[in-house]
Amino acid sequence: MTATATDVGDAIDQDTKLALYRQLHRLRKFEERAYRLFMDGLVKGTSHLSLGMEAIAAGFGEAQREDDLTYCTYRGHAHTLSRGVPMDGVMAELLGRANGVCGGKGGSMHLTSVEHGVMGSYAIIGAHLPIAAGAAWSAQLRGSGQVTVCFFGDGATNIGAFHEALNLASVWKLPVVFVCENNLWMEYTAIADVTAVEHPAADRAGSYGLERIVIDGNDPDAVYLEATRAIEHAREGGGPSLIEAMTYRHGGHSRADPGTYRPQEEVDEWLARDPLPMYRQRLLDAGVSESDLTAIEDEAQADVDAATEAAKNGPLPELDEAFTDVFADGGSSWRN
Amino acid sequence: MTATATDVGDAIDQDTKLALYRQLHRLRKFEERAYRLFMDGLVKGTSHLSLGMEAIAAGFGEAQREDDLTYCTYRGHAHTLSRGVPMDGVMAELLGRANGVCGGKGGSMHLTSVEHGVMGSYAIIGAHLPIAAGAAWSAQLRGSGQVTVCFFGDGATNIGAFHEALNLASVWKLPVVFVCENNLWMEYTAIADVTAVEHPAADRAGSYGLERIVIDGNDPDAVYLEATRAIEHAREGGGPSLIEAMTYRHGGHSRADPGTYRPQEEVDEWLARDPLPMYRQRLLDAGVSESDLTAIEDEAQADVDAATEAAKNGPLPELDEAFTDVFADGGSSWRN
Amino acid sequence: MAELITYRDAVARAIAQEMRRDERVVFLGEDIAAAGGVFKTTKGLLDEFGPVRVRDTPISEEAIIGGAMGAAMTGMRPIAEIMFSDFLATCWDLVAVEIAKSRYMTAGQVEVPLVIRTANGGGLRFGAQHSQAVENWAMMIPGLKVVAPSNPADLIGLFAAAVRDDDPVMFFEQKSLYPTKGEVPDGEIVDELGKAKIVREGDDITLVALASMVPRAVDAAERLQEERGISAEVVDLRSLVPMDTQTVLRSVTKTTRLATVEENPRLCGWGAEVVSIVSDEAFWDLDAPLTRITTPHVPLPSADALEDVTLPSVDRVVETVAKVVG
Amino acid sequence: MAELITYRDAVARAIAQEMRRDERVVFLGEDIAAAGGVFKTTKGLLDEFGPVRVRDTPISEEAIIGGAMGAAMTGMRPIAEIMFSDFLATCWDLVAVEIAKSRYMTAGQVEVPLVIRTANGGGLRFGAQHSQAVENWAMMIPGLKVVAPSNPADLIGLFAAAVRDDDPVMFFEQKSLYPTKGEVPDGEIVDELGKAKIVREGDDITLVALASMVPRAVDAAERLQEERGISAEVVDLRSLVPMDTQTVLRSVTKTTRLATVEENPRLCGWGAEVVSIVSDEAFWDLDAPLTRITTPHVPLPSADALEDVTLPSVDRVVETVAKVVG
Ligand SMILES: Cc1ncc(C[n+]2csc(CCOP(=O)(O)OP(=O)(O)O)c2C)c(N)n1
Ligand SMILES: Cc1ncc(C[n+]2csc(CCOP(=O)(O)OP(=O)(O)O)c2C)c(N)n1
Ligand SMILES: [Mg+2]
Ligand SMILES: [Mg+2]
Repeated sequence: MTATATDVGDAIDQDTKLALYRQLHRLRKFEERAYRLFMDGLVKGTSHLSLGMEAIAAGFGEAQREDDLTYCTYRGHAHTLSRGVPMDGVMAELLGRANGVCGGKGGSMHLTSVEHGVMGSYAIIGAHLPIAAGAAWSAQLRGSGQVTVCFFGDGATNIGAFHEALNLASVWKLPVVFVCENNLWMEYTAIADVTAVEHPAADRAGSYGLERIVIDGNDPDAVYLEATRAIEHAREGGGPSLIEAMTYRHGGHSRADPGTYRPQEEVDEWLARDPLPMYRQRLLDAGVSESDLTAIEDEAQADVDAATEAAKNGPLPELDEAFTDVFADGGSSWRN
Repeated sequence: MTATATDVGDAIDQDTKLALYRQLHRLRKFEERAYRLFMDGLVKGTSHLSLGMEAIAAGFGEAQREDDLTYCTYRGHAHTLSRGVPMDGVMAELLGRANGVCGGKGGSMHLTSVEHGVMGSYAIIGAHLPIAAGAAWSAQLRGSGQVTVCFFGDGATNIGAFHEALNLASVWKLPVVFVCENNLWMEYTAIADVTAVEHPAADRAGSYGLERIVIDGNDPDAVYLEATRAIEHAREGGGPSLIEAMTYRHGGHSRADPGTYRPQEEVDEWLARDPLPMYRQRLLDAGVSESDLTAIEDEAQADVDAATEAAKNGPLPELDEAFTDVFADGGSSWRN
Repeated sequence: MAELITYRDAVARAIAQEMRRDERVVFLGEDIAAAGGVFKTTKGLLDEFGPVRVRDTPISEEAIIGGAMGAAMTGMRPIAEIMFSDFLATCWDLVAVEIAKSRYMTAGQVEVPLVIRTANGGGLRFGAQHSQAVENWAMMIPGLKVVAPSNPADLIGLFAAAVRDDDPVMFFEQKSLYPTKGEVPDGEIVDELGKAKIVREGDDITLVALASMVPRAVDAAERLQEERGISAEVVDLRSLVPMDTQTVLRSVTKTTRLATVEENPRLCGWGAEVVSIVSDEAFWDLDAPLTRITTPHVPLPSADALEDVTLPSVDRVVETVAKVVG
Repeated sequence: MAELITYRDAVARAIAQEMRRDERVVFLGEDIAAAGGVFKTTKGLLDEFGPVRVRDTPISEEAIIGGAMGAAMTGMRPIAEIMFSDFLATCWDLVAVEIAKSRYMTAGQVEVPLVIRTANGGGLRFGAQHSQAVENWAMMIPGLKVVAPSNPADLIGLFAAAVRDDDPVMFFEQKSLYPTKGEVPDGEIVDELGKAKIVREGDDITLVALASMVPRAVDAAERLQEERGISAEVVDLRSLVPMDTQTVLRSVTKTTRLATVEENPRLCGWGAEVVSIVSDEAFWDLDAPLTRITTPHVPLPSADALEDVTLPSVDRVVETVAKVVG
């Protein structure tokens, strides 16, 4: 890890820290609710939660400029929300409602809000890395100063698209930050069992002429600082970074998976490193009052409750919507 | 480079050296003839020569056990011949004759002789790396002690399949030797212009927990010794190696390409390092007589001449052959 | 004796049957070993056959399929799982350009006896990237055999035939069928590729269906009989390559009408091929336009109500057939 | 004024026309810049537009197509070259599962206006991995438009339409056509996607063809007229998606017979779709079985004599049509 938590925390102002705290709780409570709604049968299909991994989304979300771009995976609720996409639209999308961000056509795995720079949640492992590189190339061509941040899991480091994207981004010096959320597991198989190196992303940075970076992905301050550095580096024309953020999912891979294939010791160790209580204590130590923190937590809960209501009361999509948006004319007609 | 030419040469006995010399000349003269036959319109379609790169095929061919397996690319004449596949069948295949190793259905890019362990020449960049890994897995499963050697170009190091194959081979400790023939150029673009590291294969070995190995691919002795080491390592259960052999093609990428996009200085430098005269001098210095070497050269030329005649006189394939070998029953019928 | 088992459990039983029989059969894929597969189709195999023959892989579809190919061409008989058939796109070169063509390019020197099994199709609200029915992708490629069973007994028998076949076989399990049950006889089951089954006899129209569309076609046929007095014959095609065109042609010659019921999206679906065969070879026997009932040419939506209007439903089959016959 | 130019030179002219018009058009691929393309189709573009807009890539098809997609969804209008259409298999996920589906999955938020151009088809003795005609692969995928011109003027006009289109367009250049010549008018040329052309009028049968099969169909039609007195109408389909089915249906209604002339291998070729449309919608107008003339369902051989018996030849079209009409 590049630095310890207390070192790095000092460089961050209080407002930012409170914003990080707010985000952690919004994400945590959203994911807890999403899980409940899945178990209740209101979220259909599948859903992949970031419970335990919120610090990465929070830290990057806070560091990104409003017009920066985000590419994430099927485990994308947190990354979508952290860019300021309204909770209502995200929750409604999970429930397949017309007021969802994708009108119910995307679902949990494909959250997108172009308006907020969330350019999509991709469900094929690794596919979005070259796409993110392309968005960064576009920013470079347009001189927009936008930086693209691309999130993916440890498992994605063994697929070909990872390799191709990293090389291209490096050779073309693209303004993109690749963030590997290493939660030690793919679906039900440990990344360590199928990977030739210990740090599946960082230990490969050298293959792309990049620096080896491993950070504590459960420390919101560490994430925020590294995110800020890498984004500025990219914005100033320094090219891509590859960051491996160590973290852990509290629950299973998806749906109702209890995640019991993982050793209890490992689970316990990581539960003890839950970013939320850890960060709460840090803020208390820094003199933030208990009641301020509680207010933030309550507000987050209230937002989630409201979003849940808005989603539950949202209209179902018109059935005709199934036949729209295939082509630019709005429809799906392939013939005259 | 791991060692200088004179160092390494001493460890090799005279018979092997003469065998290497013979192979160099067989390959050189075969490729020169193939070029002429292409220019004469007798080789149709395309052909990719190993002129200037013969030392790699020669060195590995000499080091492989008879039942070892070879996977190579569209630039595979040399690798096929160096496994002992009769020249007649290879030349006839280039000419699309029925007596070609693939009966004319494969052509220059798809030379195969399963009987000699040449498991195919693959024309999609990178595709054969995972296939070679699979063959090595099979040898491991069957306990056959066979080692698979897989040749590919510098350009192949930037495609996803390279990454996937190297990781899998390393994690499963497969008996496979990956050999990157770095001739500095892809088709008409320099590898240096599109790659994030200087040595596209070796500088990435660490990503797969492997040793960084760069050798002089124009030195038959250096190639032979490193091939022997890597093959033995694999045979003893030590897992894969990734070897980057520096070399250069004397001519263009394929067909009639004169290769004029390359700086003349670079071409001159590498022509001065042509393995054939260099190795001839080394053998003369070691006391081999001029007349022995000339006899070997003449024999190689005679073999090529004979193969050319056999190919030219070979029958054209029966037209019905176009409809055979799609399925195991020998035919192409997909219906009753 | 026979037993009622799920299509899901039939998968592990089929794999086990073949692994017991032949040492050369090995099985690789993502999360297939310790976890027993993400669809729980491969439970128990690691325990019975051990980690050498049942092996978890990295998320490297090209390495999985390339690895299977290399093993197949050197004496093994691998079974490779591609978790969702959508992911075939990430290793399509290996499937369509390497595996399918090697025998031909080498004039028969190279043999690639492997099975790629995969969870295919929609109905589970997984959205556009995890729901595609791509059996027509495989059918398009010369050199591949293509199988898609509709019930547990067929699954086991056709799987065994696929493993024993010396050609590469694409084996499509329809994921919405996993929980469905069917009777399965005791003991070894071995079926034959390239034999369609008439699963319901009828006189007025032939419905050709595959995998999950078979039960829907049968339900539709029942309703057509009851509600409209239309007698539909249902053919379960079972394998697209080789295709049992004789059974289809005989049936159409009898009924004089044809509709295909396809889960793949409209353009160049397998039904187009069936129609093109029938409209050429049974043309003079036909009494009605040839009709295709397909998923419309759209990517699949996630929301349940939307997904339900895309996949061919029993209602849609009934309505369409009624018009054709009517 | 008009000029006689090759199909090859039409490519660079088409790209240049669009790059001059719109700053957002950029071009990437392997060996396309300094080298002017391995088929010499892109000569001069680097000189005119510079290395920022015309860029050589590594051999990384997923990065090429993913990169183009990312650029397209953020304000650019990229043209990506895939050197041989066979290589589409190495990036098929990006093409079929990402690019094609993004607009739909995001309810129209994401737009992917790009063109993937590629050298398609056989005839050059390149063997099974460099000769495939894969236009049907693209046609199968909802969300893609699919274009394949048969002559230089169409190439330029359809390419311009493709670049200006807000949907992803797969643009298939038939590589055996590169040396062929055709008249091309001066000045800007912009055509329309989804319009077939009747390139030869006739009364007895409709031949629907595409790309390199168009000149063969026309030659066959001439010979049919001369040698057998059969009058064939030839429709150049030009784009598979959108498809101008009305032109096809009108023609078949007039001639009462149909044969497709396809370069793709038999199973699920685009002609199967055309046949399925005609056999449904023009059924009552038909006087003969619907026939497809395709490359048989085999990978392509390398040897010239063997390749020549696989691709549909003028002879084969003549013989087949004579039987259908006769
Ligand atoms: C190409 C591809 N292969 C397999 C899958 C199935 N799959 C979905 S998530 C997953 C595990 C991914 O693990 P990781 O990258 O570590 O991300 P995490 O889920 O842990 O966030 C797998 C194998 C897929 N979606 N795409
Ligand atoms: C996937 C794929 N992309 C592109 C090509 C076209 N192509 C054939 S050879 C070649 C250059 C390969 O360069 P390298 O790997 O260095 O091998 P060399 O030809 O120098 O031996 C390219 C781009 C291909 N065959 N396959
Ligand atoms: Mg993970
Ligand atoms: Mg090279």
